[in-house]
Amino acid sequence: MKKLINSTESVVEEMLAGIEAAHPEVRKLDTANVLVRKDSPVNKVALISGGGSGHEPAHGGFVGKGMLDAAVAGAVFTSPTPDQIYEAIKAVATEAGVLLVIKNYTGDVMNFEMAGEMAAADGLRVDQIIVNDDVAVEDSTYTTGRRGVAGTVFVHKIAGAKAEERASLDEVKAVAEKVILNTRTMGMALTSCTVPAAGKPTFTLGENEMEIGIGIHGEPGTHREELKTADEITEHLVDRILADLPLTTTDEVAVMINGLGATPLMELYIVNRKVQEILETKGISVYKTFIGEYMTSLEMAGTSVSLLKLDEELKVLLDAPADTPAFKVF
Amino acid sequence: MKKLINSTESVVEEMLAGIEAAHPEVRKLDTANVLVRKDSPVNKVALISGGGSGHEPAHGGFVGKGMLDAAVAGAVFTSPTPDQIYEAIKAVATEAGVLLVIKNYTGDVMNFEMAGEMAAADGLRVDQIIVNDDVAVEDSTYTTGRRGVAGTVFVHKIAGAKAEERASLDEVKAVAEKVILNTRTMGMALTSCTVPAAGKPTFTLGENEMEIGIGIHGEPGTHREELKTADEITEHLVDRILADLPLTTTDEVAVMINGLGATPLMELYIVNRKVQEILETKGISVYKTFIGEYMTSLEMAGTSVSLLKLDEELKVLLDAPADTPAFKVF
Amino acid sequence: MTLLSRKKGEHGLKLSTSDILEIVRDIGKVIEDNKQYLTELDAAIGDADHGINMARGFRAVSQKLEGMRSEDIGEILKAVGMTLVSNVGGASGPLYGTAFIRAASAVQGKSSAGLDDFVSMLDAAIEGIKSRGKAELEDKTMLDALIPAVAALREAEAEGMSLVAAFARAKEAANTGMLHTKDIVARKGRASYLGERSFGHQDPGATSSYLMLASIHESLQELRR
Amino acid sequence: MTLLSRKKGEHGLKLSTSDILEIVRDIGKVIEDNKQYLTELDAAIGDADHGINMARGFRAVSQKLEGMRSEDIGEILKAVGMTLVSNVGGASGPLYGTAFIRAASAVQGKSSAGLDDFVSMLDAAIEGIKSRGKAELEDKTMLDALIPAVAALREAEAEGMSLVAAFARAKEAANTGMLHTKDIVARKGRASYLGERSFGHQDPGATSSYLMLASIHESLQELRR
Ligand SMILES: Nc1ncnc2c1ncn2[C@@H]1O[C@H](COP(=O)(O)OP(=O)(O)O)[C@@H](O)[C@H]1O
Ligand SMILES: Nc1ncnc2c1ncn2[C@@H]1O[C@H](COP(=O)(O)OP(=O)(O)O)[C@@H](O)[C@H]1O
Ligand SMILES: [Mg+2]
Ligand SMILES: [Mg+2]
Ligand SMILES: [Mg+2]
Ligand SMILES: [Mg+2]
Repeated sequence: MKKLINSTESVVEEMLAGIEAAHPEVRKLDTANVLVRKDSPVNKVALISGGGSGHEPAHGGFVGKGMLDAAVAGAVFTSPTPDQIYEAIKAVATEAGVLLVIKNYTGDVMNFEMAGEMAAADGLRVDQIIVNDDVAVEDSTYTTGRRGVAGTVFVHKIAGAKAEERASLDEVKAVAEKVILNTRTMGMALTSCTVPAAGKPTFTLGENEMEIGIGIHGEPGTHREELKTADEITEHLVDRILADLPLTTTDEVAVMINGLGATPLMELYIVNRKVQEILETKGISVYKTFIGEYMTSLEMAGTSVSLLKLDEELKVLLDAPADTPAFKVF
Repeated sequence: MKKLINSTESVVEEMLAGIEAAHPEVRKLDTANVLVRKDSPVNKVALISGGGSGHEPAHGGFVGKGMLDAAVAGAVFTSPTPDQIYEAIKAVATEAGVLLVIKNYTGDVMNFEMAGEMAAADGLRVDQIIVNDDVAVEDSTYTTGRRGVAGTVFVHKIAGAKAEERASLDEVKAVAEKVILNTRTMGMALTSCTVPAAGKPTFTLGENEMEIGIGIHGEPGTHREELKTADEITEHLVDRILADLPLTTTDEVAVMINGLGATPLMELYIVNRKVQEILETKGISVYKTFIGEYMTSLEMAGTSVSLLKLDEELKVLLDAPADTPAFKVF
Repeated sequence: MTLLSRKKGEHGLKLSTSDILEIVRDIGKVIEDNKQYLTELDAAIGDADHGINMARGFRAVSQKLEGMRSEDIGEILKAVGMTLVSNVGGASGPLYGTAFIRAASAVQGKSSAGLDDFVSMLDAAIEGIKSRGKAELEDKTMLDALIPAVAALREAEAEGMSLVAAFARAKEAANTGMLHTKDIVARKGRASYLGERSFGHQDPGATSSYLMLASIHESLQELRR
Repeated sequence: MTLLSRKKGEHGLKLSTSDILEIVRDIGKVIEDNKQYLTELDAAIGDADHGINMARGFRAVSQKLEGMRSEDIGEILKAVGMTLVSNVGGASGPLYGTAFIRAASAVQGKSSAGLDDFVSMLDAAIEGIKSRGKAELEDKTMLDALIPAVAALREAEAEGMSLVAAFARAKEAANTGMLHTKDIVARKGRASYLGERSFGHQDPGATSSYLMLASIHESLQELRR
């Protein structure tokens, strides 16, 4: 394992210290591994997200004007504990209420729910939504359903803009749900990640293999296959998305090409070229494209493609100003 | 070699197509591998940079308001040819003149100079500056001198802001030179990069080795040594910088922690934590910190630390608005 | 090893609070020893952190217990549960945390515990896990080790077996249940994202549950000596 | 193989434009065959692209030459140089490009070239490289192969040797110069960033220069047949 770290135990705390030092607009709570927005308005719905660490810039990088009010950082790939989330809620809760944006993992859901219950017991108004954009996983009520992955960032952006407009908790939740309903993501990996405390790669792929349908924790995807060209891979990813989110020629989408950690931007742009070509061929308009690292999986090489089907409301909110360390619109 | 590409020959062209499709604010010239700013003002000094590809987001990601007017993309790690640079100059040249921002590599210097001569022969006003911020290399007039690395982005930002103020070519050049005089960078790598057409890693490091003083092309650095902790490595990088750019307690700096391609943001923040601690101990104030991938070396794991000593003029220009795909200030 | 309280003879054996403390500490050691193993099982069908999470949790538990002076087993177990909830994270944190907290309520105020108490504690723990995690038997989770174990314990109790002997059976049942997780497909937790690909792999949570029961059995044997 | 023009007998042998075209095409093949080798040399002390750059350049050259109908060797060499300048990039592009362009001026308007012309061409090429790249002998660059080679060529000319024999000498001298680059530290180009660490490695540009001279020698032997 080759990492720029001091000890496997201290990675999260030291990272948070580094984030706080770099970005004057965020502050770390003394009491918890939580980054909060310094100038959160007191009369707006507070947005909180979080999850295991190792997905940077998610979620701390999205704390700031127009997006999140707080981000809770768990251990690497491990949902934060209820008390940490509870501290976040207490730190940013307003009269307007709190919305918890939870990625759909058993651990995240349980820990956030427990924290929500604790806060509700204090008389705070807390609601939650669960993001499940990953089409690699079959959606079923008998199982845990789909994972929440890079599409979560669209939820942060759009629900964040809605909250910034001083919309009510119900309105913010409603638009977040609309985003979730219209977002799909599909990913793939060329290499594994290494959880620092585990000390070795979570899996190994042959020199000529790739993992399709990968999530963001090094968990296996849908299957392994021989490495293909960027165009073939992209086609597969987009096909999987469109099979689940049928789009017609009148539709407009936002595209996110997300790097999983070690993928050069060059390759993400090559993937984007093909995504745009496919969408153009199908007559689907691209309203806006986001390329870079938004929701990573430590040093995994690979990418995910997300599509968000837009309507007028979502377009306006997507374009609204945001000023966070990792996402700026103006 | 595991890469998301279609063919080793097409990477640059396909990447540029992907960039153009993603960022409506930039346009690719039909005649050359050049990205230009769409709305370049006609009455300001035009800033042009470029170099080999494989350093993304450099330089195309810095084309836009407040930074570059054009970026020329050579083959991977290969300076672009004079005719490509000449096309860039012709596309964005104004009455106010053109400033070429060249990283100090024999190839870049020769190709840009030849292009400058071609443009001058057309009667265009072209000047150039050479960035050489890498303290890993000994500065000597008998050799090629120092390499230009991540600190180049500070030149783009500050000279770009100066040009945006409608300063004259001489003024823009003067402030660019001031930035160069006050910028130092030192880097290290945990793993090699792989030039697509070469098909295999440029070098190999043992599981417990790192390369100190690495550049941004997989060229060997100053030496190899046993992997150390992030804090020890950071201390060495900062020491090397401060040995060359003596700073006192009244000084203010901008910090850039640049990821070389495959380094998780988590690790860059851990490095930042130590950088800030060292500077604080020495009483040096940090005015602003930039963390992320600015000047990469394909999929190399590693980082570089840059310090820019600021004065009042540089602070104002650093804070001036910039709206480019990879660098936004507002 | 602490003293063993023999209130009703070998088969009606009761454990004191200090025995319980010993048992929990022993669990912590077993988890620490199996940290790598549990993490590797989780790497195959999850995210390679189960051992790390559990070890972090039980390290916090043993710190917590060091400072605790209580004769109430319920209070001790509740402290264990709360410590797990606030230190483990992930799926296993709330689940094991809730399990211990619920088990605590089954022995609230008691300063000794016999086999009947263990049956109630485990029953309560399982109910807690089910209500938190919405999983059932055969979903390929910790429940696949725990549910057969408490069934064996109850059977042993009906047969009038000793606590140690009963836990020998519970351990066996947990082992069988744990191994059985290889033959089923996950429907809950992170492994469920794999669908059919989870088949053939042993569930890390079922394994940590088995290890805890095996550790309790081992501690009981030690205590009997 | 094209016809060999024997204007002044074996030792005053003159090459026609089509011979020159053949020679350039042969260089392109040699560069292509050694693409990997040159790139590996560059990986050790540079950025692993020299072979790739040169091969891209000479592929463009051979495309360019296909469409060319000229009896002027100067014009041909100038086209080669311009094509290299606008297709190679890096350090070697402007340097080799300038070299060919300068060599071209030495034979401007000529439709045949003898040993004396080759001496002038190489002299001009070296001057061009020096003025572009500011390097000298012993800086560990292509010049360390080229300068000894032209010296050998001039000597051979003074001794009245044939073109083939002269190039056999030039090739030998280039080879010695190329190998000598292992024993010196780079002061110019990318390898100079390495300082002492460049010692022991053979310079890729000196190697491509040697390969070109060796290729010319080989072509001349073919042409003589
Ligand atoms: N809904 C659930 N009910 C019961 N146990 C579960 C449930 N979800 C997950 N588990 C258990 O948790 C274990 C994984 O724990 P851990 O790796 O620590 O958390 P995470 O899955 O969040 O990384 C699984 O092996 C499984 O036994
Ligand atoms: N200033 C110079 N003068 C002469 N030759 C040089 C000079 N700088 C570099 N070279 C030659 O160029 C070669 C490298 O070419 P290449 O790898 O194609 O370009 P780059 O160094 O830009 O990647 C070196 O091996 C050396 O022989
Ligand atoms: Mg986890
Ligand atoms: Mg190069
Ligand atoms: Mg896990
Ligand atoms: Mg090179």
